[in-house]
Amino acid sequence: MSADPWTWIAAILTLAIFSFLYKENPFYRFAEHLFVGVANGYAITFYWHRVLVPSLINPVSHGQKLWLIAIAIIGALYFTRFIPKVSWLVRIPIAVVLGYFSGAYIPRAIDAQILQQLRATIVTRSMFANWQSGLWAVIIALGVIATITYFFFSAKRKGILKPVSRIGIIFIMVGFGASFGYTVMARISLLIGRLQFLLGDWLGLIH
Amino acid sequence: MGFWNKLLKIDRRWIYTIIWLVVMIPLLFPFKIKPMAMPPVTRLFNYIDTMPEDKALVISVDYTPDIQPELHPMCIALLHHAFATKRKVGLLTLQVMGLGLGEAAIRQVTEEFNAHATTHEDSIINGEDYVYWGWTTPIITILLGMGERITNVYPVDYYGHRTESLPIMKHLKNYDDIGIVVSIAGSSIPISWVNFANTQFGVPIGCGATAVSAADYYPYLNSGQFTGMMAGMKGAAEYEQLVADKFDELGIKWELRRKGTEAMSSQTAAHIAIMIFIIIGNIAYFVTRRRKK
Amino acid sequence: MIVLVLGIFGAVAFVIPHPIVKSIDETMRNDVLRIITAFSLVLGVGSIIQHHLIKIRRKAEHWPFSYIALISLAVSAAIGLFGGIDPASPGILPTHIGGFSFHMQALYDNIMIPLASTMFALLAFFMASAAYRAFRARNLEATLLLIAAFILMLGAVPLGRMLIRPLPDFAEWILTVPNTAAKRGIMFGIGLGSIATSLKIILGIERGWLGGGG
Amino acid sequence: MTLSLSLIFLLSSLSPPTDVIARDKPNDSGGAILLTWTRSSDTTVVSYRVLRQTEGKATWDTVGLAGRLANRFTDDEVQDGIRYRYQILTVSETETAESAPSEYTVCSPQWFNFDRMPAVIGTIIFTCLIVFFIGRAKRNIKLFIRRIAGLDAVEEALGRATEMGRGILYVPGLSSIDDVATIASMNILGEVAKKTAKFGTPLIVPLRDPIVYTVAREVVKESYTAAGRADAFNQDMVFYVTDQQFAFAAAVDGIMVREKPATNFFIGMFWAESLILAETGATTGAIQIAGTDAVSQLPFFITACDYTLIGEELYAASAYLSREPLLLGAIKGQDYSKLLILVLIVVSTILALTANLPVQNIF
Repeated sequence: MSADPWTWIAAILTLAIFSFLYKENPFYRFAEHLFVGVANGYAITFYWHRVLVPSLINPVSHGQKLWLIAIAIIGALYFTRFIPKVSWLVRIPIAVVLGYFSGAYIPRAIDAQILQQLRATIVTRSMFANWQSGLWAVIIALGVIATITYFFFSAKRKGILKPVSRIGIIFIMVGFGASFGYTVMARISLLIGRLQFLLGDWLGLIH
Repeated sequence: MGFWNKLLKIDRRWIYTIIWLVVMIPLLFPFKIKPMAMPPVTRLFNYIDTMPEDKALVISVDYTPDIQPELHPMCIALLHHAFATKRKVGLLTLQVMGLGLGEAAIRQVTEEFNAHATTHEDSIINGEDYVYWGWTTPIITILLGMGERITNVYPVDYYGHRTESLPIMKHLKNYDDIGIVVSIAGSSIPISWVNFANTQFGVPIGCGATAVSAADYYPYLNSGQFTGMMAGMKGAAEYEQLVADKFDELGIKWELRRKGTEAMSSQTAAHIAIMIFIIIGNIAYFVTRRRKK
Repeated sequence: MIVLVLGIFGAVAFVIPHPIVKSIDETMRNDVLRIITAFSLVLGVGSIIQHHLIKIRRKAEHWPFSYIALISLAVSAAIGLFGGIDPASPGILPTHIGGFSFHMQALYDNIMIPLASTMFALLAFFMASAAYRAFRARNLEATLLLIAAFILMLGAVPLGRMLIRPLPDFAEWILTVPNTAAKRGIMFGIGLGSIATSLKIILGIERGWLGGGG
Repeated sequence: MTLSLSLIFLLSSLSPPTDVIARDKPNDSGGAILLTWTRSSDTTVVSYRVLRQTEGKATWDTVGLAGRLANRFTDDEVQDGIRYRYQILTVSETETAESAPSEYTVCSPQWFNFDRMPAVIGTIIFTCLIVFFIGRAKRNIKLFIRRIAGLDAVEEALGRATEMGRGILYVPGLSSIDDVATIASMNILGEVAKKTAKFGTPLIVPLRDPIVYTVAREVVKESYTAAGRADAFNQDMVFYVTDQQFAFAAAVDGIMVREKPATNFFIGMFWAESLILAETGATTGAIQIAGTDAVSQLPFFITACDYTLIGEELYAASAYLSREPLLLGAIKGQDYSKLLILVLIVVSTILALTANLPVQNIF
């Protein structure tokens, strides 16, 4: 069993959260509120020490890049969110960040998520170096076409579209089945992780 | 009320108890099984293992405490691999809540290596063999800025040292000096790495994903935008196995704690329990439905 | 307007490598965006403080717990701001009493990690209960889904390999072939959707971000 | 120089690399020269050394090393506007052999990155499509969107609830109002509320976000007024529960167990709580209709609910019902982009397979 007081604190907090499984109770609520507080305190620490100090305070206090003060004023407009009369000013900093990000995102996403994916779907002769990889490439291409057809809303599902979107939903369901199976795995892993801590680090039963 | 109907109506706390036991017992009495690495993991391992010696491995600790049991073992395994093969490592995180995990991982692994080191050469030294850049904001500053000059993106590292003063940074200018960035994340951050870093600068991206999102990332593996991928605790266990084999090959004797591998017995038992639950539930569902008709 | 100009600039920097554009772009990211987003933390922390103050003032249900959130926030922020980050180079506030150290990383390791990961570990139980009582092969689609899920669940663990040798490879095949096809098809949709949203923001026709249901 | 060069050439058994070409690195911001060469035919080569000479100077500086298998090198330590030439040295264990020097080269920055051309064209096409269709939708030009099958299930479910004389539960997700899924959900809620007003079915709408709460209340009130049943609208139909994720789920669970609604709608953005909600709903025997764009929650909804609107189907259903120009235009614009993608895949595959053209390299 661990002799470290911190390990005991961690173990007690772990059990407080697990107590929710029995029913909602004050221990769970305490732990939940504690988390909200500490997580935000942690964030404040790093925003200050690792962003504002090196990028703003240090250069400005050495008299370099004085124009950063103007930028800091724009940033400070985030505070107006909590002053009802001028709260619309908060839109300015949001607009700067959102505008740049949206613009930077569009051409890169078109390249990475549309064109590169499109390119990978095209079946080429070199994929038939062995029959398996060729066959799988064909199946992938057909599956992609069928799935896109399923999500095509501008035409009634008649004629050829009907069987194709039917194939589409089969692919979609197999895909979701894969996600389902893997999600079960993920959730179980998280529980195992906590038990490794309780049984191993705290009680010392796993070696 | 028939037997099946009654079975369906049992209190959910009974189910909770069963899961609790099914996970706990195999942890205490594990059966030994050797994980077999699947192609996405092998590809990642081989790429890192064979990339040119002067190229650094960058691990982006993009996960947060809530999902760390799945992903933390991946980070540890990558660090084991890198330090055992004397590769330079850069660590960073795109999430402020991931900072402490990066620190915990690097502290654990350097302590392990340094405990077995006899010479200065063998030791793993901060600022020479690895650097922990820590965190800054926003994401786009990091993803694009690292293609130009890393020291501009991170004026100071996690510990507050000026990055320009660190010896390792002399050979780590930008993505050109980085062999691969492995983004370990529970969110869609690896896709951001692809969108910005891979698309614009061509730096290879590897991925460590929670099993929840792993299936959604296969199109990126297929297109080569991800060099390789570890999926969940299972992926971590597979990488741990490859690293253990590498240790044997290099003649490193000391034992590693392998949290991913250790979990596999419980994982097996729990999967079977869940499948039995679904089967019982479905039998009951069809029996009761037929009776109603 | 700001959105439009910056949006176009952000896009243009992708295709124009000339140093003039490049250096403006670099300053934009390394200084302007960084400092502005650093202030955005105000929104998150501010609304949490506001939320709990209102709860306390109105004596809403479970209001005493709001004190826990506020006090723990203040204490941990003080430790971080004045106690420093790296215990090797401490700040002005001492972060240990005798052998008991309470620097930032200790709070992180022993409060944040257990709390956050245990909250998510609860999901394993919810999942098990739902598996028993809700996941039904109620139609052809759901049946297909469950079959694929079973193959994955068995293929993912070593036991699957012991029972049926090629099972892990088959599970991997499902992931690399049909799953890839379906997810890529869906991804085109999602990708276009998010690009369309960014586009609408830049063009000023999507104003949801202005807040308040606008 | 020439003499010594040929002497070395004659004496050494090692052959130097040939065809050394230096040129400005394309599509960059300047300050880089790209070198290519044909590798030496000898098997004893260990590496290649790259030498650079600035015009007007006599010295050759080593600027880099390349591996045995390399045939290219980027020198990024040069200045724009200065003329340089290069030599590649073959290095083996015992000797070296130098190539003929390359032509003089100057590097410069470019104004346009031609590698990015496909992305630029893609962006322009997509922007035009979206703007065009939103414009049309705003001018009320009829745009066709097919009816989503799931909407028929909505009618059926409402009918059943009326028959049984029980209520309807509508959960519009847990996200905020700026989430597309929430907006889509509000449109569908409007339609559902019109029907419940018509049949006099009780409606229950619990909420997690205070702003969504005010919006939802207005939507339901409007629907009741539009159906001519303003008198049947009750303030308590739409209510705020709590902002805590799991506490919210527990509260909605309680409602399902107590009120036993005949139909549950889960439409909007959901996270891990989707499991808890759908599970309790399934055990109370209600018909369940779900719709979300949260990909990781969809598998659970599909297995635990009777009908599920998958991802974009949710937006399409909402656009179909509301005819809202922004939603409708976006759906149409995306639809035609998808059609374009589909055509490109098919045409390129045919070209690649029949004519063996490397079409994939265009993208």
